[in-house]
Amino acid sequence: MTSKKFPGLAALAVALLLALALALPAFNSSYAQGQAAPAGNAASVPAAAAAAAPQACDGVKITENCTPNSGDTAWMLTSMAIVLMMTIPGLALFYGGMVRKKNVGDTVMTSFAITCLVSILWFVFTYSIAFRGGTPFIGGFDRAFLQNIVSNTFKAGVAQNIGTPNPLAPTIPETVYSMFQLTFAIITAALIAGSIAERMKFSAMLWFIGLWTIFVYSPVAHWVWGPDGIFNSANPDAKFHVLDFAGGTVVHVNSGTAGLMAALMLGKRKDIGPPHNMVLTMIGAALLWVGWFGFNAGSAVSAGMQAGMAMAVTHIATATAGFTWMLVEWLLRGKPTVIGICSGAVAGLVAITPASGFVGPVGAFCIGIAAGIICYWGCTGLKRYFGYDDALDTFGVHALGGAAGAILTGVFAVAAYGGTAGAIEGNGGQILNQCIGVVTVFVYDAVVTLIILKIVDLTIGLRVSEDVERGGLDLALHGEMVQ
Amino acid sequence: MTSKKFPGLAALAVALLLALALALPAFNSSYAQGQAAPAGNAASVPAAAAAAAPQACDGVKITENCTPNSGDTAWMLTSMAIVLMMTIPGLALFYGGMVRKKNVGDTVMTSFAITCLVSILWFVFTYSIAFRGGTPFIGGFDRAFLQNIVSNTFKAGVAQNIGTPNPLAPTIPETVYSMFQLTFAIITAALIAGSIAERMKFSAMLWFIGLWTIFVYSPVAHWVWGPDGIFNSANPDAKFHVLDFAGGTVVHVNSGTAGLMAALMLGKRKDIGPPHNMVLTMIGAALLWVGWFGFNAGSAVSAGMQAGMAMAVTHIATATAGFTWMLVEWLLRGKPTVIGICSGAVAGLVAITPASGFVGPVGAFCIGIAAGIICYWGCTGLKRYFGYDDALDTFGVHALGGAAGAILTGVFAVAAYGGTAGAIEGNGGQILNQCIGVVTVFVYDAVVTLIILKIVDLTIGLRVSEDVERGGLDLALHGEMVQ
Amino acid sequence: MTSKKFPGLAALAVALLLALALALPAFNSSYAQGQAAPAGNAASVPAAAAAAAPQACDGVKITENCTPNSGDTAWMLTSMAIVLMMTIPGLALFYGGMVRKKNVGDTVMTSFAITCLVSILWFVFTYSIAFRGGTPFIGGFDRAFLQNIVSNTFKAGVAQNIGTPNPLAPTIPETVYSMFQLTFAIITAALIAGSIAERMKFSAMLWFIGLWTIFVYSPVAHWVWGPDGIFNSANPDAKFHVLDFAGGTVVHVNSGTAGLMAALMLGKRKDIGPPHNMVLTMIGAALLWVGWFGFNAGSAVSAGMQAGMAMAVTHIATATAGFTWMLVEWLLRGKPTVIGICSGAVAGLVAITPASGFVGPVGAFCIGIAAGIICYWGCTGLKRYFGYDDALDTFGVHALGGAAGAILTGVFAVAAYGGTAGAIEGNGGQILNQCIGVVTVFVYDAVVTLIILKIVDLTIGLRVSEDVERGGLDLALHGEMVQ
Amino acid sequence: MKIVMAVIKPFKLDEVRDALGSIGVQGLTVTEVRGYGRQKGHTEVYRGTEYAVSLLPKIKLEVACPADQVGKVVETIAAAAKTGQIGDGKIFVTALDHAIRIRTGESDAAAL
Amino acid sequence: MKIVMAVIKPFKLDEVRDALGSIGVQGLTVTEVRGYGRQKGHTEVYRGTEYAVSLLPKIKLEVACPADQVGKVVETIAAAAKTGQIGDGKIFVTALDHAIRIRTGESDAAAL
Amino acid sequence: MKIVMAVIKPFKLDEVRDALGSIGVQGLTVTEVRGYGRQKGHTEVYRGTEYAVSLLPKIKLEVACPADQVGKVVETIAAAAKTGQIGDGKIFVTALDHAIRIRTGESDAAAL
Ligand SMILES: Nc1ncnc2c1ncn2[C@@H]1O[C@H](COP(=O)(O)OP(=O)(O)O)[C@@H](O)[C@H]1O
Ligand SMILES: Nc1ncnc2c1ncn2[C@@H]1O[C@H](COP(=O)(O)OP(=O)(O)O)[C@@H](O)[C@H]1O
Ligand SMILES: Nc1ncnc2c1ncn2[C@@H]1O[C@H](COP(=O)(O)OP(=O)(O)O)[C@@H](O)[C@H]1O
Repeated sequence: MTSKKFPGLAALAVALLLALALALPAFNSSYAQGQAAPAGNAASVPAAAAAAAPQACDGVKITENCTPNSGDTAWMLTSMAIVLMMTIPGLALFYGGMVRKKNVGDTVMTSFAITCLVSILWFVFTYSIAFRGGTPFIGGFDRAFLQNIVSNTFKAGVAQNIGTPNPLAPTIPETVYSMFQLTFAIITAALIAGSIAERMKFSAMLWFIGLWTIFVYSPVAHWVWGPDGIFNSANPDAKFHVLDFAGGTVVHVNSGTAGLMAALMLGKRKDIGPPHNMVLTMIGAALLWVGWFGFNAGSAVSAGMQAGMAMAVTHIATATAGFTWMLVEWLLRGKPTVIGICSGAVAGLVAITPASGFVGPVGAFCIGIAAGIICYWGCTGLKRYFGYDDALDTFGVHALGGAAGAILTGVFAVAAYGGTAGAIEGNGGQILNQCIGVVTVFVYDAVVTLIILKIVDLTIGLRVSEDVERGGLDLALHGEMVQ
Repeated sequence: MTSKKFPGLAALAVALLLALALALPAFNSSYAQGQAAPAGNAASVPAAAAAAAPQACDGVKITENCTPNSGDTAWMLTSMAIVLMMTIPGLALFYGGMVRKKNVGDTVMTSFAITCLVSILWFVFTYSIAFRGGTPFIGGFDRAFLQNIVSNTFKAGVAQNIGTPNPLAPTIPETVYSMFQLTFAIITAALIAGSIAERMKFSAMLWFIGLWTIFVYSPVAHWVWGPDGIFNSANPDAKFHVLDFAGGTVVHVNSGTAGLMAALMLGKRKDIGPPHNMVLTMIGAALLWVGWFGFNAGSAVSAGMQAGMAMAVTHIATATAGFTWMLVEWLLRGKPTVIGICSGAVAGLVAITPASGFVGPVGAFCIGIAAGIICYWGCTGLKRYFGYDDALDTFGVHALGGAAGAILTGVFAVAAYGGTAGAIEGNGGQILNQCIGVVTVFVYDAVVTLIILKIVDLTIGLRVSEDVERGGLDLALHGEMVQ
Repeated sequence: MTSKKFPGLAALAVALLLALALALPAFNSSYAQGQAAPAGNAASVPAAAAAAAPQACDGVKITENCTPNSGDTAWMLTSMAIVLMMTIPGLALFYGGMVRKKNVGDTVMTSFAITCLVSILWFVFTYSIAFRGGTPFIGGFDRAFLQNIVSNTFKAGVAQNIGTPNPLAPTIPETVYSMFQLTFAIITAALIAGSIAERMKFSAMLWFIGLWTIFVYSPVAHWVWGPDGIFNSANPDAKFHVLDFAGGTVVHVNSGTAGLMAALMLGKRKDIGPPHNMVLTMIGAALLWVGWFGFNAGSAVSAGMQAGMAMAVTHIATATAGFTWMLVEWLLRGKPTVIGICSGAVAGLVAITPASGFVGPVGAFCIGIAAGIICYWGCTGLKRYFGYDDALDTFGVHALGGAAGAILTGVFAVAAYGGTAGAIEGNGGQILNQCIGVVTVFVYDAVVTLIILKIVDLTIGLRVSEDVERGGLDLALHGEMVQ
Repeated sequence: MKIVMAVIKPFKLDEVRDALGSIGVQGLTVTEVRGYGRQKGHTEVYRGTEYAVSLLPKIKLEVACPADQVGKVVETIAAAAKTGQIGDGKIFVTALDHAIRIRTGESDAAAL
Repeated sequence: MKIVMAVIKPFKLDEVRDALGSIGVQGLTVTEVRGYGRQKGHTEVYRGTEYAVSLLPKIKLEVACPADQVGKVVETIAAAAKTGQIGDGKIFVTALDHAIRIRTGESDAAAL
Repeated sequence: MKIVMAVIKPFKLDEVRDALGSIGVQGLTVTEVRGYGRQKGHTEVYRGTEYAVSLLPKIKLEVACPADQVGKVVETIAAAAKTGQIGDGKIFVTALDHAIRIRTGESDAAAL
C-alpha cells in the first residue's frame, strides 16, 4: 500500500514547491492594481455610513487609508467563520451520512483535506488571480502570498487599524474579504466530491481538486466577481452583466458540472446501498443552512439592508424547497424521508444563492418551490435516464439548482432591491444574460475538468481497485474504521 | 402505507393553498400601523448612538427612513443564524439522542420539518399577525407575504441601505427582525415535539404544529411582544406589564403546556427504554447553549450593554443549573449522568430566558440553582406522581422552568439593568404581574391545544399503530434506518 | 457505588460554599483598580474610531462612562459564543471520538462538566483575580460575583447603554469581555482532560480541575494578560514583555503541562485501542477550527484590521499544519488518516495562537509547517521515548505546539502588524522573552499541578478500579451507554 | 444437554426473558441478527430510489439446558414470543456435548 | 435435519442469499461477526501508532434444512461465496434435533 | 470434529485469541453478544428513572476443531478467560458433522 501511495504523495509535495517557485518571480512584477481599480459590486452599499467619521472607510475614498467599519467587519468575520462551518463539518457530514459506513471516513476526510489544500493554494496565488485586477479573464499576481494585503503602501499598520481598502469590499479589511472568499473556493471544490464518493483514490482526488481550483475555479470566479471580470455586473466594462449575488454560477453550476464529468470518467460504483446514517446528513444539512446566511447575507459584504433582505429570501426559499421536496417524495413514493427534506433544503439554498441580493420574499418563495421540484427530478428522473452514477447528486442538486436559480434571478429580480430589474419588471433581456453565464461556465468547466481528469488518470489513476472498493475505502486507504 | 399517508399529505397541500387564499384579501386592507406605532421594547436602547450620523437609525426618528446601525445589524444577523442552529441541528439532536435508535430519524426530521413549515407560515402571515400592530390580542395583516418590509413608502431601496425601521427594532432592518423572531416561533413549535416523541403520526404532527403556530403561538407572541400587546411591558397602554425578555412565557411555558396536553391526549408509549445515544444529546445541549446567546443577548436587538449583561447572566444561570442538576442526581441516584447535566443546562437556559434583560449575575446564579432543582423534580417526582408520559420532558423542563424563571424575574429584577424593579428591590407587585402572564398563557394554550388535537385526531388520527410503534417510526414512516 | 461516590460529591458542595464564604469578606475590601489602571493590550486598537460620537467609548477616555462600539461588541458577543462552541461540543467530540466506545460518555461529560464548574468559579472570583488589577502576580477581588461589572459608580445603567469600560477592552461592555475570557479558562481546563481520559475518577477530575483553575490558570492568566501582569507586553511596568496574543502560553503550554503531570501521576491505561469514531473527532476538529476565529481574531477585542489579520494567519497556519501532518504520516506510515489531518489542524491552531496578532501570512505558513512536524513528533517519537500515556496527546499537541508557536512568534513578529518586531526584523531578544514566558509557566504549572494531584489522590483517589476501567467508565460511573 | 436456539422478534425479548426466568432458567445469551423468511423485508428510500431490504432485525437467543428441561424451555419461549403474525420466528434444538463454567471449572449440568 | 452455518465475506451476502432463494431455501438468519484465520487482519493507525486488528468483518449465515437438502445448500453457498482468494470462509454442518415455528407451533420439517 | 463455543468477558478476547494461537488454532469466529446469568446486569439512569439492564456485553467465540484437540482448546480458553469472578462465562462443546473451506472446496479436517 505504502509503495503504491507514495508516488502520489511525493509528487504532491514536489508540486507544492513547484507552485511556490513559479509564483515567486511574479511576486514583485505583479499587475499594479491599486488605485485604478473599478469600484466593485459592493461599492454602493455603505455610502450612507460615511459622513460621521472622517477616518472611516466609506466606499468613496476607497483608495486612501481608512478605518474599517466595525459593524460590517464584525459581520464579515462571522460570515467567514460560518461559511467555513458549511464545509467542515457541514458538508462533510451531509455527504458522510449518505455513503455506506465503510466509506464515511474517506468521505469526511475528503472535505477536510480539500479545505486545507484549497486554503494553501489561495494563500500562494489563487486569491490573487481570482480577485485582483488583471484582464477580464484572469487576475494578476500582486497578492500572491497575500503580500501587501494590509496596505499597498505599507506605511499604515494593523495596529493603527488603518489600511487600504479593497474596492470590492471597501468597508472591511481586505484580509477578511480574502478569507471570506476563500471559504467559497473551499466549498465549491468540496461539493464536487459528492459525485466521486466511494470510489476515487484519495491521492487522485487531491490532484484533481488542486488543479481544478487553479484552472477552473479561479478564472470563473474572476469572470463573475473580479473587479474587471467579463461577466461582473458591477463592472461597467463587462461584456455581459450576469447577476450572481453569492455564487449560483461560480459555485454551484461550476461544482455540479465538474462533478458530472468526474462521475462519467469514473464510472459506476460496484455496489450501492442506502445511506448509513441520515442523522449525520441532517446535521450537515442544518449546518449548511445556518452557515449559508454567511454565504448569502455575507455576500452583501456589509451589515445593512441588503444583508437583511438576503437573509430573509435565503431562509424563505430554503424552507419552501425543503418542504416541497418532502411533499413531492411523499406523493410519489409514499414516504417523507429525512434525506429528502434535507436535500430539498440544500436545493433551495443553492437556487436562491445567485438571487439572494436581487429578489424579494415572494420571488424567493417561487424559487424555493421550483428548486424543490427541479432538483428532485435531477436526482431521480434525469439521473436514471442518462444512467451516470453521480453518487451524492452534485449535478442533480447543485448544477441544476444553481442554473435554475441563476435563470430565475433574471425573472424575479427587483430593481429596488438589487439595482437590476428582472423579466417580471420588464427586463426580459436579463434572462439571456443569465443563460450566457450558465452556459459559458458549463462548457468551459466541462472541457477543462475532463482534461484534468484525463491527466490524473494517466499518471496516478483515478479509481481504487475493486477489492478496496468492496471492502471500503476507510480501512484500505486510511487505516481507520467507525465502530 | 402510501394510501394511508396520502390523505394527510394532500390535505396539507390544500390547506397551504387555502391559507394563502385566505390571506390574500387581507393583503392591502391590513391595519395601517406605520408611524403611529408605539415605540416598542427596544426603543430606549440605542439612544446614545444617535448623535453622530444624521442618517443613522437611532430609535428617536424611528418612523423616517434611515440607515441601520451596522454593529447592531451584524449582531442580529448572527443571532438569527445561531438561534436557527438551536433547533436544527441543536434541538433535533438533543431530542434525537434521547429516543430509541428506531425512532431517531423521525425525531430529528420532526425538528427539520417544523422549521420548514413554521417558516412558510411566517412568510405567509404569522409574522404579520404576531408582530404588527392591530389589537392588544392579535396583529394585522399588513406584512402578509412580508410585503413592504423594506420600506412602507417603498421609495427607498435596499441598495441604498435606507429603509423604514420597525419600531420594535429601530436600529436594524425589519427583515432581520422578522427572521430573528421567526427562529423563536420555530423553536417553540419544535420543543413541543419532545412530548409526543416515538408515537405520533408524522402527518398528524405537521397538522397539529401548523395549526398551533397560527392559533396559539402567534396571538401569545402578540400579547407579550406585539407593539400594542396586552402584556407588553414596553407598551404604555398594556393591561399588565409582564416582563419576558426573551420568551419564558411565550416560548417555554407555551411549548411546555402544549406538550403536556399532547402527551395526555396521545397516552403512554408501549415500550420505553433508556436513551440510545447521549453523545447526540450532548451535542444538542451544547448547540442550544451556544445558540441561546443569540436568543437572549439577541433579544436586546442591539449590540450594547444590555446584550452584554444578557449574555453574562445567561451563561451563569446555565452553568449553575447544569451543575446543580448533576449534583442532585448524584446525591439521589448515585451517578452523575450526561443526560442529567445536559438537561440541567437546558433548564437553566429556559429559566433565565425571561429574566435575561432584567436581572444581574447574582440573580442569575440563584435562578440557575432553582432551575436545576425544580426541573429535576418536574422530570421525576411530578411526572411520576401524575403518570403522564411526557416522553422527553417538554413540560417538566420548559413549562416548569419557564414559569419558575418568569416568576423569579419578578423577584430578582434590578431597575438599573432592565428598567423595572423586582420584589427584592421592593416592587413585590411585579411577581403578581408575572403570575398573571404565566397563568393566562397556560390556560389559553391548554384549551386551544386540546381543541386542535381533538380535530386532528378525529380527521387523520394522532397515533401510529402499535406495530409501527414497536418496530420503530423510522422504517415504517420514513423508510430509513440508522446503521 | 452511591456510597463510594458520595463523599466526593458532598465535599464538592461544601467546597463551593466554602469558596463563597471565603470570597465574601473580600467583596468590598478589594483592590481599588478603577481609574488608575494601565491601558492594557487593546487600548491602542480603536483610537481611530473615536472622533465621531462623543459618547462612544474610544480607548482614550476609558475611565469615563461611555457607549460601547456596537460593531466591536457584536464581534465579541459572537466570539464568546463560538469559543464556547469550541469546548462544547467541539473539544468534547474531538476527544470523544478518540477514546473507546465504552468511555465516550465520560469523555464528553468531562468537557461539559468542566464548562459548568469553571464558569461558576469565574463568577465567584477567578475572573476577578485573573483580570483585575492587583499585584504583578495576582489580581484583586473587586469583581468577585461580578460586582460592579456594569459600572464602578453604578449611576449609569444597562438600559442607557452606558457604562465604565474595562481598560483591557475599552470599546465593549466588561460583561462581554469577562464572558469572552471565561471561554478561554474553560477550554484550557477542558484540554487537560485529554491526558487523563479513560481512567480518572469523575469526582477526582472535578476536584483537580477546580483547584487547578484557581491556583494555576488564574495566576498565569494574570501574569500575561492582567493589566499589571508581570509578563504583559502591554504593561509598561512588566518585567518581561512576553508576546502571547491569544494564549499560546496561558492556554496551551499551561494545559499541556498539566496534562503531562496528570498522565504521569495516573500511569498507563490497562488496555488501549484505536479511536472508536473518527467522524466525531472530525466534527470536533472542524468546530475547533471555526470557533478558533473567535479565539484568535476575538483576541483583538475589536472588529478591525487586527482581527482581520488574526483571522487570516490563523486560517493559513491551520490549513498548512493539517496538510503537513497528513503528508508526514502518509510518508512515514503509508496512509493519510482522518485523525491525523484533524490533529494537524489543531496543532496549527495551537501554534498560531500566540502569534496571531503579531505575524503576517508568510510567517503563519512557516508556523503551520513547523506545527505539523513538531506535534506529529510529539505524539509519536517523544511520547514513545519517554513512555508516558498521554492518552489523547494534550502534551504532544498543546504544550509542544504552544511552546513552538510562542517561540516562533519571537521569530516572525512584524512590527507593522502587532507593534513588536521579531528576530527576522532584527529583534532577536524577543525570542528570549518568549522562552522565559514558556519556561516559567511550565515550571510553576508542573509544581502546583503535582501538589494538587497528590492532595486529590490522598483524599479521594485519582483512578478508577481496574474493573471499572476494563468495563468502561460510561456504565460504571454514569449509568449510560452509547448504542 | 441441549442448546435451544430461538430467533424471535426484537420487541419480544423482555417478555421471553422474564418468562424463562420464571421457569428457573438462569442464563442465556442474546445476539442481534437479521432474518429472512416468509415475512418479507421492507423498503428503504433514498432520493426517490427504493432499496429492497429483505433482512429484518431479529433477536437470537441461545439457552443451554439439561435435556429434561428442553420441552419446558421450548414451550415457554414459544408462548412468550408468539404474536400470531408472520415473522414470529423459529426455535431450533441441538445437542450439547459438554458445558464448562469458566470461573469454577464445573462442567456439564453443574455448569449451566 | 441439519443446520448449515457459513462464514462468508460481507459483500457476498446478496449473491449467496439470491442463490439460496433460487434453490428454494425459504429462510435464513444472518449475523455480523468478525473472523480470524489464514487471512491476516489489517492495521489501524492512530497518530503514528499502528494497531494490528486481526479480526476481519465477516457474515455468518445459518440455514436450517432437511437432511436431504444439505448437499445442495452447501454447494450453493460454496459456489456463490467463492472468490478464490484467501478469507472466503467456511461452511459448517451440524445436526438439528428439533425445529418449531413459533407462529403456528408446527414442528420439524414443516417448521422450516 | 467439534465446535467449541465460548461466551467470555469482552476484555479477555485478546488474551484468549493469543492463547489459542499459541496452541496452533488457526481460525475462529467472534460475535458480540449480550448475556444474562448469575452476574446481574447494571442500571442505566435517565433523568432520575432507573432502567434495569440485565443483559451484559459478552463475546462469543466459535472454534471448529478436530475431536482430539477439543480438550486442549477448552482448557486453553478456560485458562485464558478466567478472572475468577462471577460472569466469566461458559464453554459449550457440540458435534460438527462437516466442514468445508469455500476457497478450495477442501472438507472436514483439511478445511479447518
Ligand atoms: N430455514 C431457516 N433457517 C434459519 N433461520 C430461519 C429459517 N427460516 C426462518 N428463519 C428465521 O426465522 C425468522 C422468521 O421466519 P419467517 O419465515 O419470516 O416467519 P415465520 O417464523 O412466522 O414463518 C426469519 O427472519 C429468520 O431469521
Ligand atoms: N477453525 C475455525 N473455527 C471457526 N471459524 C473459522 C475457523 N477457521 C476459519 N474460520 C472463519 O472463516 C474465516 C475465513 O478463514 P480464513 O482462514 O481466513 O480463510 P480461508 O477460509 O480462505 O481458509 C475466518 O475469518 C473465520 O471467521
Ligand atoms: N444456560 C445458559 N445458556 C446460554 N448462555 C449462558 C447460560 N448461562 C450463562 N450463559 C452465558 O454465560 C454468561 C456468564 O454467565 P454467568 O452466570 O453470569 O456467570 P458465570 O459464568 O460466572 O456463572 C452469561 O452472561 C451468558 O451469556
